Amino acid sequence: MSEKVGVYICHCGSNIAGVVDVEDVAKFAGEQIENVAVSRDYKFMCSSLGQELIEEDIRKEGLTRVVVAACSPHLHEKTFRRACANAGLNPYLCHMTSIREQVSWVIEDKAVATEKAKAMVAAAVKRVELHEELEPSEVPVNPNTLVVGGGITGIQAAIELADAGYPVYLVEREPSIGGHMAQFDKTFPTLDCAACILTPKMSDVGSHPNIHLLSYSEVEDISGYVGNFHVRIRKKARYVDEEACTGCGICIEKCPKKVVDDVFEAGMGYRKSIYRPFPQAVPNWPVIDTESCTYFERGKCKACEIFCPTEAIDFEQQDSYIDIDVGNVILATGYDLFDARKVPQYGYGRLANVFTSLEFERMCNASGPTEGKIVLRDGITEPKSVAIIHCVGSRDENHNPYCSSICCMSALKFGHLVMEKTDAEVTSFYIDVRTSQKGYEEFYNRLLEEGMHFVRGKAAEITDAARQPGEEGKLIVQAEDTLLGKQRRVPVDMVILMSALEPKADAKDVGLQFGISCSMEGWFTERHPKLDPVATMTDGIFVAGVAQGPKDIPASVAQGAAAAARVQGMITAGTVEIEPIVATIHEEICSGCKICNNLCPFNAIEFLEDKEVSYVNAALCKGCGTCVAACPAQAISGAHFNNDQIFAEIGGILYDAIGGNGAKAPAKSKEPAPA
Amino acid sequence: MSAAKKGKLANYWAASCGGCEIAVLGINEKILDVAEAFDIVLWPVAVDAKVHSIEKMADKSIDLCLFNGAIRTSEQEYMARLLRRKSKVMVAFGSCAHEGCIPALANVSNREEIFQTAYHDTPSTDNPNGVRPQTETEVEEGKLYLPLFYDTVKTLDQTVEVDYYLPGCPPEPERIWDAIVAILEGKLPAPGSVIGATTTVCDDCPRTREEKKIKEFKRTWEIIPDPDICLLEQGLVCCGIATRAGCGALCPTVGSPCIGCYGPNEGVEDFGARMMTALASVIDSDDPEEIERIIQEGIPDPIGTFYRFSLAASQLRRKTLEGLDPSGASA
Amino acid sequence: MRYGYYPGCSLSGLARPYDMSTKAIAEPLGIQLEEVEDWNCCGATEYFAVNKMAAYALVGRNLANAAQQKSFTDLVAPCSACYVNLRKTDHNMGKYPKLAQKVNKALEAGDLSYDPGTLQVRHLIDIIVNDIGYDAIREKVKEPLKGLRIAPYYGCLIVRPELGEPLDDPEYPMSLDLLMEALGAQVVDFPLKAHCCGGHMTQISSDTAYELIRRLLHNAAEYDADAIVTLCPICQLNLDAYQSNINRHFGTDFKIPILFFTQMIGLALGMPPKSLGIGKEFVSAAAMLRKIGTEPELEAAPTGKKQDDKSLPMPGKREG
Amino acid sequence: MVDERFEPKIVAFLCNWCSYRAADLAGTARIKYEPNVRMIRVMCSGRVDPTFVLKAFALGADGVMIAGCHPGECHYLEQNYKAMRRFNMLKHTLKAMGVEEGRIRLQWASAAEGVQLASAINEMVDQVRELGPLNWAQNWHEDGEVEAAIQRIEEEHAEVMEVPA
Repeated sequence: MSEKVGVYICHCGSNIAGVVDVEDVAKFAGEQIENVAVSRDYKFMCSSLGQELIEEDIRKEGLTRVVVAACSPHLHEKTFRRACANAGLNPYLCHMTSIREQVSWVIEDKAVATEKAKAMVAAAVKRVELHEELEPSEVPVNPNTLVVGGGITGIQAAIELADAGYPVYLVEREPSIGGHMAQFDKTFPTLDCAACILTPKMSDVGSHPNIHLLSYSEVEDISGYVGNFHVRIRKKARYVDEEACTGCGICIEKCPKKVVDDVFEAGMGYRKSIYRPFPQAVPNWPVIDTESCTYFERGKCKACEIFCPTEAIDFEQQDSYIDIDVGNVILATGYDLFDARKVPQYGYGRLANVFTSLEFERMCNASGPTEGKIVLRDGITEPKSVAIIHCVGSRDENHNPYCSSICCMSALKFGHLVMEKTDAEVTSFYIDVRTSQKGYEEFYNRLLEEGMHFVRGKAAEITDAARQPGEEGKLIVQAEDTLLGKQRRVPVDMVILMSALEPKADAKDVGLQFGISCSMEGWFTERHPKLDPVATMTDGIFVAGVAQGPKDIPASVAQGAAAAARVQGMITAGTVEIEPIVATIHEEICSGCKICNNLCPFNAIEFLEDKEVSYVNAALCKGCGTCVAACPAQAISGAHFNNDQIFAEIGGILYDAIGGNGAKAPAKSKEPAPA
Repeated sequence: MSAAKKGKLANYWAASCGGCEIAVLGINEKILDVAEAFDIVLWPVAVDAKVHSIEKMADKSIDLCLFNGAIRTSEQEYMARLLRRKSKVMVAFGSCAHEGCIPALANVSNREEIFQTAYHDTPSTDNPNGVRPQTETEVEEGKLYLPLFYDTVKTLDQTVEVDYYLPGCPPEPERIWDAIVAILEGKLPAPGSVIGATTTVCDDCPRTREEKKIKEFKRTWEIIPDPDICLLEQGLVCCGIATRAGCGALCPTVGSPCIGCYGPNEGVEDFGARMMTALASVIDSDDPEEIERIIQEGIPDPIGTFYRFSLAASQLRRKTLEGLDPSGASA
Repeated sequence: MRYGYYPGCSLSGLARPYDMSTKAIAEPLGIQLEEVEDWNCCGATEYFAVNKMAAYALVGRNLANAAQQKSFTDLVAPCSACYVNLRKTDHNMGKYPKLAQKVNKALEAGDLSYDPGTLQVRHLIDIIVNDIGYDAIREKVKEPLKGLRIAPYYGCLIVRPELGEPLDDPEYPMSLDLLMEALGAQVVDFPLKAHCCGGHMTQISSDTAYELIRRLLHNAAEYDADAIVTLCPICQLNLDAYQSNINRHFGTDFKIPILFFTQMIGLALGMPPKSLGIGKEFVSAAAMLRKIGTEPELEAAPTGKKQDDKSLPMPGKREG
Repeated sequence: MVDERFEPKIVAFLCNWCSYRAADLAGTARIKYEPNVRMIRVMCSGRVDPTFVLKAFALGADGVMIAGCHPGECHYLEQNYKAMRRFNMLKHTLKAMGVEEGRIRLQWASAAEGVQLASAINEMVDQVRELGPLNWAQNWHEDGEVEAAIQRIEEEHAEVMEVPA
């Protein structure tokens, strides 16, 4: 049975009609392409009148297929599909071809443009004839949500959802939630105390009836699809019985072993082998670090166990696993700080008084290793001069090309804190000072007034090799002052390196685990950079905070809330439609060779051991078609992009190619048998 | 099997090794059943029948023609047309008729090169006068003719309309018998189809298969394969993944990778493309240089590897014709 | 391991000790050096600035000669300037076929030609630390340089990144540091390790050169270095021969011997100083030698923290 | 005809997420580029089956471009790597078939790279124009003597049959 195809050529005002002879194209389609029943051109196909034209033809002329030659399908495919559906035609029997973006806007010669438009219409007609009716499937959405990462972003997302009445599982790798923000002293530009605004939220999380907090835990495995994920979480052994522990802290006091705390104190302070990262930790049960614990090293000590009033210490504790079902996932896994040792000319790790920004945050923090005193590495001497180096590992072709976004403001904050707490002079070495948010530029002006010095130039070197009088015993920052056009050597007592924010070391693995992609650097990729910033290409997986790209606290909080809002929308809707553009394995053709099984990054292809064939789980399939193209037996077909459709499109697009073609070779009759 | 009225059967042998002609005898004593059901009007290897007797027959008077061999000369094309005209059912029998097979590997060359090699360059050739076959030769008695030798080997269906295909080099006796029974009982699939399975050799292969990752392609002489594991997983280019089942996985079962004689699976338009895409997909590297190295070192002869049996039936059919003006202006 | 050996003019002149010590340590380290036959000047730093084409051809002749010998694929140059020029010529001939053509055209006159990439041009330090390796050297040490405070000095040439992969970090190289540690010496932080030695500025603008040399000596003295160890004849010459000039010029009193790293290896392997050319230097290394001979007590490295020590922990150094 | 510039026909397979959007962007930005490339949208460069390319050549294309997201930026995580592997394999085979390397190109273009896509197209069109028409079907076109040769066989046989048995 031949199809009745309707072809509609849009003028798009003069956008298309100004270059393409639309009437000629419509005439060509109507007269020269087989099975075209109606062929029209119209001023604006996307207008309601244009849509009605299609609807009327479907009803009156009995069209079975529709081709719209207009703008890009990314703009109006939905519009015309809806028009078809309104007239009772399955929306997938409509096809758009982009004669504006690919023809009229990029070609100047009218005749050439018209020719190309004809070929594209021919291809569209050939293709649409082979389209199949498709129906999206609907699946229910589990109201539980998994939030990965207990920094400020994850906390915000979890609280938003929990307050709305939905259960949340918050998974945090470290023993306490709080993330980087918990390490900070003040926040810019308002200079609020970070702890004062964070800890109430943390205890909220700890006590919220809808939040199931899984600290010191990691996601081991995730399977399923939007609305229906199954997650296995590994709760690492704390060696402390959470039920029994009251959080009194006697064990920490009595523990005889002290080690450098590389995580929370950024290597600036010490902790015990049994510890909680900081006094306000949530949850406040301590953790035993088996790598340094004397008992785990030598088999004796047990001081903590001896002194624990509730017998909560359990040296035999093992990792445990928790299986949960959730409908959506929010990834708020945060960032790592760039290792400043990779810029050896700045001397970090070699020159004692070169600090990283995070070290300095800890130093400023009243509960930090120096109780908030700004001192040199000797722990006593107050610096008389401090240099702040911007863009360490950011905006640097050798390391990370991007701007870390928060460092300028942090540097200003540091400048303020140094001047507030000491009499030191502060000099900032910057490339550009970027203060683009509300109240930020004002803060910059404030620091200028407070007397912070600014040298526009990337520091070339930080050295203790004195050259001139006055440099002995100092750290000398050498930089070209690009405003003066002069080399400068600025001797200081202390240097703070504004290290770049980098994706978590395991970001790409996490991305792969959750089936979402990363940018080249390793930041999670959002569905659309402007219009869909927290969703990802994988339905049901959302990203928020710095894991998606460098950003400050207000932006992270906003993203956390935005992700939560998106999830709430999903939960409220109750069900979710799944695109029918998926792959299908025909089991009568499949011989189970297992070529395809490893190709799907979404794990949609299963091997059915009983039938010895592979099977595509349509709910997991994203429709990329890689397996379709890979199957050696051609046992896989891809809906809406099947071989016959694409072959037809190739044939159509080359309708005017010289030299004939294979299909027309003499007596070739290898067409597939009619069913 | 009832044979109220005896049918007529023709077998013919065009560009092929002759194995297909013999393969019919592989059905053993069942050949007697065939003889009971059919009058054999043509079978070059077994019956002394003449072409002119076929020419004299009425059109469509042969019930079944099993045509083996590809088409590479005008004489073969003449016979294909003749038998098509005389037969009710035309079966492309065996790989050569089906998709060109080994004879079609000549499509990497052309007439000129082949003649040069066959009549001049081979060490055993003694041809002091440089004689070459001519399509026309004047002798005293008049003109003598030889068939025209083509540049490009064709499949049967690129020459005449074909009703059914029986793949294999040669087709296995069981499959031949199945097809004959189907024809006799009138239980034929839709015209144009391949009579056979719709799965691939892997379906019959006893080896265990896992998900595939290939770091290196190996030649058969490089390893002694493990007897139980998929040959492809061991790096051997086994075409079983893309080859239609029907042989019973004879080669891989005994440790020799499938070379693809049963042709592509149902609906496939290009056998080589299926092999290329499947193999490339499971190369275990994301580094362009390493990928290039794996391919260059592992697949030194892509046409011979991917199109050993199907070059004539492939999308491109042949290697580019050297010496031919690519603009086609000379044509 | 067999290597081609291109000594260059320095090693047969002012830097004789470098040549002597290189040859002396070659055998115990299992290095066979085959001198390039009929080698000529490498063009040093000036010729490339004067006449590029001729300079390339000049170096090309050395490469062609070396390649003809065929008994080695790696060509070793102990002098940093030679190393850079040989490497640059090989590299650029490969990168710019037209240059290769011109060089080979010039070489035709001597019936020579060179196919870029035939030889791998390497610095001696590269061979020692990468082919032999720190561990192998550590095992061979008979007389560890215990107690010696060494300032490792690389100079500007060998770390230049423009010739493909640099052999060490251009900003803060570490190979010589680690080598000296392997010999048992105490390496002092020497932040100026890759700074300029003044090069041929001593001839052109002595004030400039003196200041550059002074910085290096001053920095090494600040760290109480017993010696500066170098791997470049020009660096050695400037710091050694001009040290008295510096003292006169600035009123300072530096007495820091400047030695080649090969000499230090030789000492650690237990060879007599004289066989390594020690004694030929302007600033005597006698005090330094005495220090290893008498084995003075080691300064206790600061370990553990005092009870009232408020100092903050140091971050670890970068590995490798 | 002789002086007329050869206008090659190039079929491009563009992935939905990056390269097709790059083409959209080139349009929105009104970047003019060679009209010779005709585009077919697929969801991912990983969908491009070598058969598509072979078929395009067989049906008269002079060149084929496959465009996808940059490695590491695939919207389907890593499927463009599979496209890359297949491309290399296909290129290897096409070379053996005698199809010039310049007739097939794998182009990475992010959704923001309209300019890059347009210039890649221009570059490829120039290159293919230089190579001239491919006209692949011409390769299996026998040189016109076929019918005459068959005719001769028929005549010969007819003569033989006239001889009484």
